[in-house]
Amino acid sequence: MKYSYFPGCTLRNKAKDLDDYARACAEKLGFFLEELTDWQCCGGVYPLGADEIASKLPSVRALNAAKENGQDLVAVCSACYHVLKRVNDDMANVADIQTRANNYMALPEPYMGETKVLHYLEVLRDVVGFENLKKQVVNPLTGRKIGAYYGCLLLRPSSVMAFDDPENPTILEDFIRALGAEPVIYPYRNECCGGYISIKEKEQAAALCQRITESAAGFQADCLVTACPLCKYNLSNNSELPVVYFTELLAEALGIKEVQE
Amino acid sequence: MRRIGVFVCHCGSNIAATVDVKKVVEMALLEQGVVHAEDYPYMCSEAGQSHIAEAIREKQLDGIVVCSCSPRMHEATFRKCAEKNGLNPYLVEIANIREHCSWIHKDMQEATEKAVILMRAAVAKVHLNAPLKAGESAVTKRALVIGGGIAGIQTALDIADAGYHVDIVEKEPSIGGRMSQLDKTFPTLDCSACILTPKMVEAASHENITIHTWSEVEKVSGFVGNFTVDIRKKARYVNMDKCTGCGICQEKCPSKKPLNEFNRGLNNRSAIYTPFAQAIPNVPVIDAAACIKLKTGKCGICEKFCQAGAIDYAQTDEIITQQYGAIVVATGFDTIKLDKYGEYAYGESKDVITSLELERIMNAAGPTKGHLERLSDGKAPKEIVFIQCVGSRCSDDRGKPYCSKICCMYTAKHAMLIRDKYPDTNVTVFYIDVRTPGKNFDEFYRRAVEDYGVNYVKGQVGKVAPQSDGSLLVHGVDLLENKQILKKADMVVLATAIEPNSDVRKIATMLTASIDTNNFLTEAHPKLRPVESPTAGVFLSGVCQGPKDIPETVAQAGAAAVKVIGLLAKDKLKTNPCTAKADELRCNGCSQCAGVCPYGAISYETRQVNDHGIREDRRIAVVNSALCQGCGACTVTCPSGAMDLQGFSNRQIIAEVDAICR
Amino acid sequence: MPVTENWKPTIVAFCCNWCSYAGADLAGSSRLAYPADVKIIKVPCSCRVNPMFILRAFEKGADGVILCGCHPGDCHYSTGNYYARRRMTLLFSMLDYLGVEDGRTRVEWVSAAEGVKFSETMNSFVEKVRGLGPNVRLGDLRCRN
Amino acid sequence: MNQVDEIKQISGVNPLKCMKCGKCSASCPSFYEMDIKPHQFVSYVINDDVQALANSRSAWKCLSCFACIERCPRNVQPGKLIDAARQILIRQRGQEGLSADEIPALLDEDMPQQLLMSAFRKYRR
Repeated sequence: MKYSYFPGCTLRNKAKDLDDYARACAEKLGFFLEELTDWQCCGGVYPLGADEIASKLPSVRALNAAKENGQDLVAVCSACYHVLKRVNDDMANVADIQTRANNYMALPEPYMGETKVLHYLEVLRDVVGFENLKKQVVNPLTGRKIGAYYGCLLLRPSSVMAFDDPENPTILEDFIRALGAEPVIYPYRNECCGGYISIKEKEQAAALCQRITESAAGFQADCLVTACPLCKYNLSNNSELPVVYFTELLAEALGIKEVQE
Repeated sequence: MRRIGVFVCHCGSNIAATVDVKKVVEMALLEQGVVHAEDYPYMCSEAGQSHIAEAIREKQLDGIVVCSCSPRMHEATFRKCAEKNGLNPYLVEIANIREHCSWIHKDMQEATEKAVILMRAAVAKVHLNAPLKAGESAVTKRALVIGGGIAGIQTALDIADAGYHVDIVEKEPSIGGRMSQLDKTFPTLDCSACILTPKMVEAASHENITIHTWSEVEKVSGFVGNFTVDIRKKARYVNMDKCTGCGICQEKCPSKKPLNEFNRGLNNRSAIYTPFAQAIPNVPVIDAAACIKLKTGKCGICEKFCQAGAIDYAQTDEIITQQYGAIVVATGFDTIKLDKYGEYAYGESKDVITSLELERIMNAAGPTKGHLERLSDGKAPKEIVFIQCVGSRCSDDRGKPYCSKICCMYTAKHAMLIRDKYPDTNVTVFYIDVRTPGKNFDEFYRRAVEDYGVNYVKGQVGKVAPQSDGSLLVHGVDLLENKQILKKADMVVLATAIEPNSDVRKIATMLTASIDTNNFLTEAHPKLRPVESPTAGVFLSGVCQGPKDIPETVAQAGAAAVKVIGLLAKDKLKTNPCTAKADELRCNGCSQCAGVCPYGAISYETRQVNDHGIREDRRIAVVNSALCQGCGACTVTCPSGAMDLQGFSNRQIIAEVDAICR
Repeated sequence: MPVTENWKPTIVAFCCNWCSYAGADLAGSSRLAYPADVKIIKVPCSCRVNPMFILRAFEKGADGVILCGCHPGDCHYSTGNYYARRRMTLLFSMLDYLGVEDGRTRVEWVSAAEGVKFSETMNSFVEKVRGLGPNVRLGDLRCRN
Repeated sequence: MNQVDEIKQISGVNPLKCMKCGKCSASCPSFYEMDIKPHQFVSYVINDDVQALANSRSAWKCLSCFACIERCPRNVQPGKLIDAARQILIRQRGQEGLSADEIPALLDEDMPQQLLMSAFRKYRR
């Protein structure tokens, strides 16, 4: 199985671990990520304004490129996934945006939201299957208690993202279980870490992150796992609790990365 | 040529303010066959009707068009008026110039033009109307009540007291319904069982009432006055005649795992069980999915201990077929599922419960023997938070758009009872609005605040976060203080929206009774016929029609009973004369019409036909007018055009089409 | 027929007695406006509507015909609307073939509780027919008398 | 176009759907940073006071976490209103929540590009 792959700006440098392990594990699990040529940054945040077009065009280009490849489009970063999926929803359902974006793009064939946008975790769940993943684990992470940190972007708004139950998600917990570790359920796993606000409002981000990490620690988590570089940055800056990318855990369990103690 | 009179109603200003009624009269007089036309402020009034009567007499009218409100409103009025004055009622047609014209248009000229066209269509139709005579059908003097909660019990008692036999069909092992699960009732705080149980006993011992518990309606056919209903009596595996209700079987049963439905799954019951101590009948049922004997063939302990020899593992479902004149739906409600409300942590924490679960916890026969305690650790809660409108008043796809109506009152009740019995437990209620219309209702709520110190906070809760110390952190807002509130609670109670019982759609389909987008049964008229379904002979009792509390349910149950009694008191019913009829000269007996008839009203007979002098035996379709409901499916299916519908004939409808497109 | 500014379409709406006619009543009592071009004919059930009636309407100069019945599963007569749906699917494709555009015909399910839907349906249908202009096709075919 | 129409158009929000339950404010992680609270956004629009909304601190404090959008029982989605207010502000007056001069001091070496990108999008045109 081959997918078009949108790594995103951060995975190119600060979050190289997220990217490298994603690719390596994919190969091991029998699917391949073909990086889009000439992708542009998704913008990091989805433009909420109904009249915003220009800021959505980089995503439309990526989506259309995947369509031309005849492949589903996979992202690993929560933000990229969020932006791509929501822009794609606009292109499939909002006539005004369809028309105006296509007018700008002047593609040989208009793009109408045909591409399916997947998060890497969805490929693991729906294509590879967690049962099957479990069988491929060589270094089970037995004894580790891991708190899933979903944040906002994977889950909300659920009407568009349709990723998991927005208030009581299970995909990361199932993933953690498949790797042989024990998932820790704590209530703030879908509450905001502060996101972009941490560039200026360090204290607010700190307060939000502390609530999250303290809650997880209270439920005995010994580390947090996330799919988002910004979440990782904010949480790591404000807590003693280690925060890792899910792909790192996956790589450890599949024997691609040395086990971290 | 017909002599037609046209009567244009002003409906006060409802029509006359938008439609130039004089112009409609003037235009009517230009129509072929119209020998009389007039307008009047209120045609439906006594005086208005006398104008019609007078015109029938003086102008020898044999066709009437009334341009007025919807025929659903006053067609029957004007037909009666015609009949009283010697004219066949089916020679009256209504042009709906109110709902379909004056109320939706603003421009007078436009509305007048449309009213004229609607008048013309009605005149064109009435030219072709034939005098029809309603047939008669007998009335079976027996009623069926579907659902044995307080609504069904009350309806059944009232009908039975009037001298008619009633059968109650209840799918659970006992009658009693939701009310039997309640602890206390608002606004008087009397114990629910104390007022319900006598009614259950009365129903069970009433000579005119037969109760079928553990039974479901399987099939309904027929029509008003003559329904035939198949009732499935599910295998109980206990002989009802032999069982003495001693209860030893339940005590000895080794299968104790199944969740106790009556206690909302908060504890367990045995595989052989009666849902609660006062159950009627006091005869247990065996849950076949949990019974070791029925699953594996081994065990048989209940049989061994039953001194009455009532256990019968060989019992099978039984179908009873019974005739009824009327059917009452009293299927009640359930609370909605909360799986889409993850933010309230229901399902995640045992200490987040629904209000109905709290009823069971507060009840002496409940899972905690009436002690208010946390289901997680058995500790007494010191801080309880109630959240209102969970799933009610939601326009998203998670909840229900309506107000569930009972929650404000039962929450005040719960809060008050807790403060009364456990004065050192604090109670906070997060609300959007407190809705307490009803006799002594608002006073009740105020007592909770003023006398019992319940803390009402105007604002919703965004999230309930279970903490690692076992407490629940409630993230709410106080809109009046404009503050976010973080409240540490030991227990959170959700005022969960109610919805019609999940079986109601199936039942409504069997009854061809209409149902709204929220699965509430539709009433024949929202104000004037609130306990009747639009389907003749089907009546509504209780929450199946819309959210209501116990007093309202009992009132509506009585009203439904009165309607049933009114129907059963008649010996004969007039049938709808607008039935299908085959032209024997055109019918070739192909049988296609019978294939589409939903009522099995069409049969075939071989009969001698005189076709332009040639006499021959032909197979001809015959419509049983007592069974035919007049849908017209057969008329369109008929390849030779032999089948036509009286009152809505091909020629009549085409005449209307022509008049509109003229 | 040239399209003039003041041209108003003639639209026939067949409504079943139990759901859609009541839905139209509800639209009325809720004062939900829709164009006066729509004239409603009451039929007991959508299955009573013979394709012949619709052909007749077009023949006589209707610019659009809409058939409204109970939602699937909610027919007062259980199954009438299913027959109607099948018949109309065939009829409309034949009409389209004859040149009576698809937009001039429509089947819509409107319940007795859907006053808003009735009004919205009529508004959108009339707008569609207005956009298509007068129905000249059957006139061209010399069906018109 | 006046500001009320503009904010309705940009946000796609119909403020009349709000039943004033406050679930948005109960869910908002930035509640205490805001001078005008999420549940008030709607009233400001209904009362034609978009300017006050655009001038408020709240426009820069929303985290776009979508909790209010997800949990709103009436599908009002107040978060879209405050984002639209921010848009109006940025577009009309070229105001920004983050000036170019401030930026160098705010950077650190672990900071992901994603943060810079998002912050630029949110704070600046």
